[in-house]
Parts: sequence; C-alpha cells; structure tokens
Amino acid sequence: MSQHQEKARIIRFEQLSELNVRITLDAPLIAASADAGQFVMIRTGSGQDPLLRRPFSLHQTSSSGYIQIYFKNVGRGTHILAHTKVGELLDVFGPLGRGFRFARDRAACLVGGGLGIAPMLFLAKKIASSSRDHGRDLIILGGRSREDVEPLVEDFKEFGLALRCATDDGSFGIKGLVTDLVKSEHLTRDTVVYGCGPENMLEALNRFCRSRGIACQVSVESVMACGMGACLGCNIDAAQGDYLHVCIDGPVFNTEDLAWNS
Amino acid sequence: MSQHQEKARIIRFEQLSELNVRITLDAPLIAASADAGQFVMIRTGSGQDPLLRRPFSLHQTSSSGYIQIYFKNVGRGTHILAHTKVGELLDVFGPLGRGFRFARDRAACLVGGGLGIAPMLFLAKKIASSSRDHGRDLIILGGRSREDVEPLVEDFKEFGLALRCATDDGSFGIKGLVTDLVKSEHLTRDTVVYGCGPENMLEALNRFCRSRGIACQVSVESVMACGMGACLGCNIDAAQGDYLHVCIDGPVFNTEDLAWNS
Amino acid sequence: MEFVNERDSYPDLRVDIGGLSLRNPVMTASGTFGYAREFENLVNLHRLGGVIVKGISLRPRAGNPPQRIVETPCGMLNAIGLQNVGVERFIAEKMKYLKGIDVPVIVNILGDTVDEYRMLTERLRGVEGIAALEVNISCPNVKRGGVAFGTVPSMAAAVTEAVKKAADVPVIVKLSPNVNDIGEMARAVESAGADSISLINTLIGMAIDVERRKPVLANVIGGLSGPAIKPVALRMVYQAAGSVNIPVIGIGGIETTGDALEFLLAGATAIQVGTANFINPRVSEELVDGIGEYVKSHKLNSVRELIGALEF
Amino acid sequence: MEFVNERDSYPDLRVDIGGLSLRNPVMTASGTFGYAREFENLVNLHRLGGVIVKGISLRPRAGNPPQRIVETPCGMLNAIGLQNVGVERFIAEKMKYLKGIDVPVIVNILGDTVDEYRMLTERLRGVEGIAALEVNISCPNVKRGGVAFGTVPSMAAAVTEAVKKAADVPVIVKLSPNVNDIGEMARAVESAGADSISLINTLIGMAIDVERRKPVLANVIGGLSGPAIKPVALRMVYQAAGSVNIPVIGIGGIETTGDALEFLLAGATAIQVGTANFINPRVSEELVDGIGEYVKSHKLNSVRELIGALEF
Ligand SMILES: Cc1cc2nc3c(=O)[nH]c(=O)nc-3n(C[C@H](O)[C@H](O)[C@H](O)COP(=O)(O)OP(=O)(O)OC[C@H]3O[C@@H](n4cnc5c(N)ncnc54)[C@H](O)[C@@H]3O)c2cc1C
Ligand SMILES: Cc1cc2nc3c(=O)[nH]c(=O)nc-3n(C[C@H](O)[C@H](O)[C@H](O)COP(=O)(O)OP(=O)(O)OC[C@H]3O[C@@H](n4cnc5c(N)ncnc54)[C@H](O)[C@@H]3O)c2cc1C
Ligand SMILES: Cc1cc2nc3c(=O)[nH]c(=O)nc-3n(C[C@H](O)[C@H](O)[C@H](O)COP(=O)(O)O)c2cc1C
Ligand SMILES: Cc1cc2nc3c(=O)[nH]c(=O)nc-3n(C[C@H](O)[C@H](O)[C@H](O)COP(=O)(O)O)c2cc1C
Ligand code: FES
Ligand code: FES
Repeated sequence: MSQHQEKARIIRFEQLSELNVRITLDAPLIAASADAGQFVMIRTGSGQDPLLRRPFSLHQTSSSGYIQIYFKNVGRGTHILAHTKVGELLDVFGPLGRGFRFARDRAACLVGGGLGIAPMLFLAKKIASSSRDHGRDLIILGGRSREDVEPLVEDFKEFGLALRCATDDGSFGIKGLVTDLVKSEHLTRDTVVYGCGPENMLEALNRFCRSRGIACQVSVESVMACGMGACLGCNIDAAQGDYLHVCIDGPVFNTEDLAWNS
Repeated sequence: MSQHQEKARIIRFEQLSELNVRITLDAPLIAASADAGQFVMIRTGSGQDPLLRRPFSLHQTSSSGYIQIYFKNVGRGTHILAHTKVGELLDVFGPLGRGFRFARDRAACLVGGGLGIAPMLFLAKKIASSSRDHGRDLIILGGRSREDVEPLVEDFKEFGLALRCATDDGSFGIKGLVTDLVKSEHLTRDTVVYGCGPENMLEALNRFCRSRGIACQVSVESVMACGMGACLGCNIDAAQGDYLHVCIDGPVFNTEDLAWNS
Repeated sequence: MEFVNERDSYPDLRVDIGGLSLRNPVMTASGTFGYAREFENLVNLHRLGGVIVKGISLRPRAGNPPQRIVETPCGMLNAIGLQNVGVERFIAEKMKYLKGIDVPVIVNILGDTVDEYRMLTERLRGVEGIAALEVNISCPNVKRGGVAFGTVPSMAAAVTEAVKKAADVPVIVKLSPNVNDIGEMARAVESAGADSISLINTLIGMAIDVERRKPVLANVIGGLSGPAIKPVALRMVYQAAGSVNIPVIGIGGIETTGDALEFLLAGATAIQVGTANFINPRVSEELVDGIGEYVKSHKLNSVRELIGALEF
Repeated sequence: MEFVNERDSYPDLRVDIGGLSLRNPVMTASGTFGYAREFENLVNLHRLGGVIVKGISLRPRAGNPPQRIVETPCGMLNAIGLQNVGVERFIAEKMKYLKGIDVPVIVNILGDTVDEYRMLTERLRGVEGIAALEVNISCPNVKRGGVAFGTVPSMAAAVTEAVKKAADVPVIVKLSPNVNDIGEMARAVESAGADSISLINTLIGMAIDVERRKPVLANVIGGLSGPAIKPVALRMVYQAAGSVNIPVIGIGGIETTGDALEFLLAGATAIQVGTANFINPRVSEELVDGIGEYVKSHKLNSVRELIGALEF
C-alpha cells in the first residue's frame, strides 16, 4: 500500500453535462499504484473553508501518469472543482482504500448507476485487458436521463465488452432501472456482480444477488475526514454487528459483509 | 448619505505591476453618489473565509457608472481579488465614509505615496474639473520604485495639473521621499495638502504642515469589520483624547483632529 | 405598506418571546447593527422581527484602544470594550429615531454592579419606544474581582432579579457561553424571573501577531463571533431550550436560512443575526424571506411548528 | 540519518515537557494520527517531536453509530465515541510497530471511572516504547451521572492522582475546554501531580440537517475541532500557562507555522497538530521545518526563547 500526496496539474477539463464534470490530472505516482475501485482525496480550495478533502473514485488511470475523476457538482467542494481550469494545480492524495477484487476466472457483470459509473470505467479497462474470454462479461450503465449516461458510453465501448444502458426517463437505452437490466440478463451462479451507485440501487442489487446466490461487490460512500483510517469517522454497519470503515475496509465491500436495511 | 450594495461586474482588469492591480467595476449606484476620498467594502470570496469585506478607496468613478479600485496583493483577500477575471461579479458596498473636503478657494497639493495614490486620482479629477485657476495646484506621487508610480502617471497627466514624482530608489522621478518634494516646493500658507500613504509618510506630512501652519487632510487606514459605523471596531486615537472612527468620521481627517505619535 | 402586510400575513411567521410578539423570528444582534439607523438605506427595517441596539451603560464608555478587531478562520474577534454613549445620550439622541421605526426595539443593557443594572433599568422605565430589555451578563462584576456575571448562576440571578423588578417591559437575559453547564445558567435566570433568554454571546478568544510578538488586540483577549462558533452556539441553544420553559432566542454564526432553521429546530423561538450583518448588510431581511419560503414549501401552518421540532 | 541529525541540531528546537525531552515541539494529536503507521508513507515520523496515539481504554469500544463526522465552517464535528481496540490488543498489535519507530510515543488513555484510569495505567506500566501517557479527562464519569471528569476540578485531580501514582512515565493531563475557568482546572491537575498539561480537547458542538429535521450526528452532539477553534484554544493556553508552573502543550486548530508560533508565544512549550493532519498529511513535518526557519531567520539561539515570549 503506497500512498502519495501530489500537486497534480489539470490536463483536461470536460463538462459532460450541466452538472457532470470529468477532470484529467497529471499525478504519476498515484496513477502508477492505483487499482480499480480505489479513490483519492482532493483538496477543493486553497483556504480553510471548505476544510476537509473530498473523496472521488478513480475513474481511470493511464500509463502516461494521468488519473481521471468524474463527478457531479452537488455542493461547495464540487462547485469549486467544477470551476477549475486546465493548468491549475490540485492537491490530490491517494490511491486509497480497497478496490474491486476482480475474479479472473468468473464472469463479470459491472453495474454503474449515475455517478456510480465513475469507478466502473477503471474496472472495465482492467477486465478487458485481462487475457481471458470476455464472452460472458457485461457492463450495465444507468442514470436518470440521457446526459447521465451517453457522454460516457463511447469510452466503455472501446473495450469491446457487451454493454446495456437504462435511463429512468427512457431518453437513452431502455426505460427503467439498471437493476431491471440485471434481472433480465440470465446471470449464471458463477458471475460476480460489481456495483456502484445510489444507496437504493445497491440495496436492490444486493437483494437480487442474494436471492440468486450470486457474489456481489459494491462500492459505497460515507462522509470522510481523512480517507486513510486515521479518524475513524467513516464507519458503516457491518453484517456481523459492529462497524466497518469505508476508507480502509472499503470502499468496495462484499455485500454479505454489510448490514442492509432491506 | 446614500449607500448601495451592488453585484458589480468586472469590466476591466489591469495588472499594473507584479502585485498592483486596478479593477474597473460596473456599479452605477455607487458611482453616482461617490465623492473623492470615500471608500467601498468588497467581499473577496463567496464562502465564509475570508469572512470580512475589505475596504478600498475609490480610485475613480465615471459618469458611465463605473468605479475603479487600485490595490496591492498583500494577503488573502487581495490575493483572491488579484485573481478575478473580467465578467465576474463582485459584491460591493458603498460609497462609505467622509472624503476629502476640497477647499475650492485655496491652492491644492495632493500627495500620494505607494497605494496611497489610489484616492488621489479621484481627487485630482474633481479638482481639475472645478472651474478655477489651477496654476498653483500640484500633484506629488511617490513609491518604492518605478513600478509603483509610472503606470499611473499618464492618467494623472490628463488633468493638466503640475505633477512631480519621487521614488525611494530613484528609478522614476527624483530619488527620495514624497515629503522631500513637498518640502522643496514653496507651498503658501493658504495651500491645503491632501495626503494618503503609509503611516510614516503621513506622520512626516503632518510634522511638516504643522510646522508651516499649512492645513492638511489625510486619508488613514484601520482594520474594519462593517465600514458603516455599526461595529465600532475601526477606532483611532483622537487629538482630544478618546477615539474617532475611521469608517464614519474618516477615512479623511484633518491632521489636527488626530493624535500623532511623533 | 399594504403589500408588506399582505406578504407578512402568509406565511405566518409570528412568534412570541415571553410577552413580546414579533412579526417574524429574525432580529439583529446587539453591537452588530449600531442603532439601526446605520442600516436604513439597506434594510427595510419594518420587515424585521426586532432590532437589538448596541449595549448601553449608565455612563458613557470610551471602549478599548485600537486594535479592536481581527479576522479569524470563519470568524472574528472583537474587543470593542462596550463603547457606548451612555443612557442619557441614548435616550436623548438615539431613541428619537428608534421610536419612529415600525419594528420592536430592544435595548441591550450592561453594568459593572447589580446596582448599575437596576439604575439603568429604572432610567429606561417609561421611555417611549422600548419593546423589551436584553440584559448582557457577559460583563465583569467589579465587586467580585471581575468575574463575569454570566458565569456564576447566583450572580446572573441577582442581575436578572434586579432588572426584572425595575422593568416595565419584558426582560430577555443574554447568556455567556463561557460556562461549563449552560442549562444551569438558563435555569438560574429563569427562576429569577427572566421572560426569555438569548444566547450565545461571544466565546473568549485571542490572536497573536508573531512578527511583533504582541497580542493583536490591545485588550489581549476578545470575543469570537461568526460562522466558526455556530456549532457551539447551536449545541448550547439546544441544551438551554431543554432546560427551561421560557422562550429561547438563538444567536451565533447565523448567516443563511439554513443556519436560522437549525436554531429554530434546536428549540429557539427566535434568532438574532450578528456578525453576518457586516458581511451582508441585507442578510436579516433575506433570512425573513428564506424562512418564509421554507414554511411555504414545506406546507407548514406557521413557523412555530418548527420550534424544537427535532426528530430522533 | 546523519543528514537528518545534522539538520536537527541547528536550529535548536529541543524542548522538555515535564521530564520528557523532545527533539522539537511538534507532535500529532490523539485521534487524528491513528497509530502513526497510517502516516508512514507520507511523513518522516522520526522528524517529529512526538506522536500521540488514538485514545485507549481498558476494554475495546465500538464507538458511535454513523454519521460520526460533519464539516462545519472552518472546522469539523466528530462523535467517534472513543472507538478503540482496547489496551490488550493495543499492546499486542500496535505497540510492536510503535516501539520500533524513532519518535517518542505517547499513549492517550481514557476511562469511565477513576479506577479504570488506574487499571489502564497499571497495565501500561513497563510496556516497552511508551514515552509518556496523556490522560484524556474529557470523558463522562459514569459514577457521577456522566459529568465529564475534565469539568470538575476535584474529579480531574482524582484521575490525575490515580494515574500519576501508577505510572512509570511522565503524565500529561489533557484538559477539556468546556469549562468556565481553565486556569482553575490547570492548577487542580498540577497540584495532583501532573508533569504537564495539554489543551484544548474539542469544544462541544452540534449540527442539524434541516431537511430531515434530525441532528447530523447519530450521537446528537460532537466535538468541534479545526481552525475555527484556534482563537479559543490560544486564549486558554495563554491563561493556563499563566496559571501553572508545569509545561503546557498547545492544541487546537493549528495548521500553519504561524499558528504554531502563536501557541509557543502564548506560553506553550510544545504543540499538537490535530485536524490539520486530515487536510494535509504532511503538515506536522512542514511545521517542524517552518518553526526551524523562523528560529533561524530571527537569529534565536533556540526555539525555547519563544516560549511565553509575548510582549505587551
Ligand atoms: C469513496 C468515495 C468515492 C466517491 N466517488 C465519487 C465520484 O467518483 N464522483 C462523484 O461525483 N462523487 C463521488 N463521491 C461523493 C463525493 O465525495 C461527494 O459528492 C462530495 O464529497 C460532495 O462534496 P461537496 O462539497 O460538493 O458537497 P457538500 O456541500 O459537502 O454536500 C453536498 C451533498 O453531498 C453529500 N456529501 C458531502 N460529503 C460527502 C462525502 N464525503 N461522501 C458522500 N457524500 C457526501 C452531502 O451529504 C450533501 O448531501 C465519492 C464518495 C466516496 C466516499
Ligand atoms: C478606508 C481604507 C481604504 C483603503 N484603500 C486601499 C486601496 O485603495 N488600495 C489598497 O491596496 N489598499 C487599501 N486599503 C487597505 C486594504 O483594505 C488592505 O490591504 C486589505 O484589507 C488587505 O486584505 P488582505 O485580505 O489581502 O490582507 P490580510 O491577509 O487580511 O492582511 C495582510 C496585511 O494587510 C493588513 N490589513 C488587513 N486588513 C486591513 C484593513 N482592513 N485595513 C488596513 N490594513 C489591513 C494586515 O494587517 C496585514 O498586514 C484601504 C484600507 C482602508 C481602511
Ligand atoms: C463587534 C461586536 C460588538 C458586540 N457588542 C455587543 C454588545 O454591546 N452587547 C451584547 O450583548 N453583545 C454584543 N456582541 C455579541 C453579539 O450580539 C452576538 O451575541 C455574537 O456576536 C454572536 O453572534 P454572531 O456570531 O452572529 O455574531 C457584539 C458582537 C460583535 C461582533
Ligand atoms: C476525529 C477526532 C478524534 C479524536 N480523538 C481523540 C482521542 O481519542 N483522545 C483525545 O484526547 N482527543 C481526541 N481528539 C481531540 C484532538 O486530539 C484535539 O485535541 C482536537 O481535535 C483539537 O485540535 P485540532 O483543532 O488541531 O484538531 C480527536 C479529534 C478528532 C478530530
Ligand atoms: S475517513 Fe478517516 S478513518 Fe475513514
Ligand atoms: S468599521 Fe465598523 S464602525 Fe467602522
């Protein structure tokens, strides 16, 4: 586990929709040691307010030393990031946490909902580049409407894996939820589902996989102060009782290790 | 006394030297009611830190509804302002305080040192546009070196008043202090000296004027929270004992009303 | 004016703070709004719930030497030193304007001894235009070696009793946050007869200029206010509201509608805006609008449904 | 290592905190630096003055349910609930690494009763690699209805005495800021035998989610830390240092070299960096450099010349 704190230059800034932004950063040390599902902590301002760093999944890394984050402008910190410009420096710290445990010998079904699509590109890339038959691998992406999904589809297509899309309003892909697509696919028992998205999506995914006895890994969120196991602020309820910590035990968990409300 | 709070658009941004910046703002209500020597309070960020507004003298106003400030990047607030761009909005509040009391029937000697040049342009404009003989009016500008003075000289020259310059290092105008120039001029007893600049310059000006019995008005600074007489935070020692408040009793004072250290 | 009244009637924002009815829960805090006139160009004063004027003492006070204020992270320290014109000039000069504005005027009072508080209250009796008194007990008791009245329950109670006996208007007691048990202080002044309590006054803080190696403030220590103190203020309001039956007025770092709502939910019947007036002179009026919007969009019958309506 | 030693010898940053010598005054605060290992990739641990580990109790504690933290203006609230692995696992698992690092390790301890503090201290006696104990007295005393030890002088003194009697290393007592008279608390623990005091622990605060109408923290209240509290912390350090003869360790909102210097000038012999570790994991090392630069550029013989060197 090697972590790095880098002043990373913004190489590219993409406004993918009204609120969704993708930023490419030059952060060679982080890029070199990152794995799919891991995240970084970014300082959004230079002053003391907002005080805390904000966590973002690694959307992608490149061998040229770049990392990408894909995020939505939802509050103060992301507002500041959404108004940065190419050439500016961001203080980035990572890679952090435990990523997806890719099961090389089992079929993969990647499910990304809304901003939960972010870590899926990294995972798709990793899976696609593993030398094995990809005939049973599948990517499912969803969002509220076209703008949440379409801008990212080209990047996913590059990997040549099967791809299905869904939107709540039917403006792109089928009209419905990603979990509807998951259910409609005939996933075999040896498939591993890898999910990231809003809480209710993850709950539905968990219910479905459990009912079918399918293994499922999900990337979850929590409020974080340190991102590195020092503050103990990011706890979530564990299946066993007691707590797990999103930043070091996760953010990717086997669904059976977590306590689910429903 | 009418004050206005305006969201003022940045119309022009001039980097006059490494640290000195001049910003032109579209603030018609403030422009319409401002007088030379008055100031505005500007919110430098959109967040809660830095918390307080920062005071800036009005450098100039125009009949087209523009106001100008001229400032130096010395700390957090001015750093943020020095990184704004044309088109952005600033929250500006003013005009505030009591400006220079221009004595129409007496010769005027304007003395601006360093950033103290800021309010002098407004005053020079006012004096130049008053219909009277300007043969005995004089402007004296000074700074540490060329870059503190030269970029502003053209604007002052436009008024056709006599102009002398001094720099500490002699890189522009004479080598010396503005007060050296003041002393070398043969100011008559009926002259009014109008000064703004660092504390030690104002002290020297006061000593000189007092020794010659010449009236002197100076614009002084203090830390401010409200700028409008509500917080009572901006007090300075008065000649009478007790205190005066820079934001409402000043920022321009007759030197004899203030307590001087030397 | 008709338009204003109409707008004020719905949403119903009226609250009652111990015998004093306000058209809405937004007031301006003492020492941050001058004598109201300073803000007349910027705020429609008659739209506010109330205005608390700068603290008044029996005799005029010059206050502390400069430097009196310094900015801190998300806050500021002040050591104004209770500068004020004294009660006589206040009545003669300031009340003339204040009694003419259509908003409840609350006079903040302070003293060095219990007797001074009493005399001050007697002097203010019957003065036209005073809707209530707010008693600042964060002042040093000169007879008790400078220990602040607001940090010892019995001293706070003594001041409250003296003022209450002499006053002909409702009495708000403004608590100091520099105590261990705010609930105990709240109960002490309630028992002594306070009609309501307001809190918090400033936390005591300090700043040092490391180049000059001197305290930044001439007075060495000062009062911390602004957003930085909001979490502490909110906790104390919550604890105080849980400790007494009289209305509580929340103060401390309020800048946004969300901030104001937090205090109401924590149990405050009304709120005061302090430092935020310096940053946005229009803020108090904006909060009246913002709270109204919330009441409407959440389909509440009145703002009173929010008071202490915290769920667990 | 040779390079490092050379650099550490000038400027002379050594300080002594009640029987414990530190190579410089910069330590990391309990609960904000894990068990040090979390930071080994980011900080040269051996360059720090000391490391205080997360508070340890007699038995493991699960801590509070989520949500445990929330950001506030220039600060954060935490209600971790003293989660820790308990003293046995701490010794078995964490001390193995800690005794190997070249930096004084200070163990922060907490308990529900005076007896628990005593037993904990006895258990830590003789454990290799512990340079000092820091006693967190901001914990509720279960035998006294949950009133925090740190808010009642006699209870603070009782804990101090019990720990001091059982300890074989210097004892630092960490004071709670939620009191009226910090000087009184400082004197109480000094009289009870503390070798030094550290302050401040967090101020008690609260935040409310106005849409859900619930407290943000599951625990309702939490501890406020970060730059927001610096003015209060500095004032308390100044007052505490003026009240006792033992060394004082300053804590609260320290993020920059300037902040650290303010605390030294106010009378602190050393400082601890807390919340800032989250924002800039390298900050403690940067402060060592920054203080060194100041000592050099101001041509001081040692950092000790700064301690309490405030001019008036
Ligand atoms: C491991 C991890 C990976 C993440 N990856 C991504 C990503 O790839 N793309 C993306 O858009 N977002 C991601 N998030 C969420 C992202 O961190 C939050 O959107 C961001 O912190 C909001 O900051 P803000 O200042 O803009 O919002 P704030 O003003 O702080 O709050 C706005 C809203 O965001 C919520 N929020 C605030 N902080 C967090 C937080 N630390 N975690 C979750 N929710 C929060 C608040 O509850 C509030 O509803 C991730 C979160 C975690 C924990
Ligand atoms: C009436 C008035 C008119 C002014 N006009 C101008 C002007 O036209 N051009 C210009 O460049 N500057 C002017 N100033 C000074 C200007 O307000 C400060 O430079 C500015 O507030 C510094 O803010 P900051 O956040 O960049 O600095 P900070 O980081 O706050 O501090 C940096 C330095 O500036 C000093 N400073 C901070 N706040 C103030 C303040 N309110 N007043 C004075 N000094 C302060 C600090 O003591 C410190 O030394 C004026 C000040 C006053 C009171
Ligand atoms: C400059 C200033 C002056 C103040 N003067 C008084 C005063 O005279 N009497 C009083 O009771 N409180 C006074 N206060 C305290 C405020 O009324 C308020 O309680 C405190 O600032 C916290 O609120 P805030 O964070 O919204 O500012 C003053 C505060 C400031 C900032
Ligand atoms: C997340 C977190 C956990 C903490 N845990 C402890 C603890 O276990 N024991 C303790 O004495 N102090 C604890 N503290 C208090 C800090 O050590 C420190 O006193 C306080 O945060 C103020 O310093 P700061 O503003 O630099 O953070 C904790 C603080 C935070 C933010
Ligand atoms: S965010 Fe600090 S421990 Fe997880
Ligand atoms: S700055 Fe507030 S009274 Fe002058």
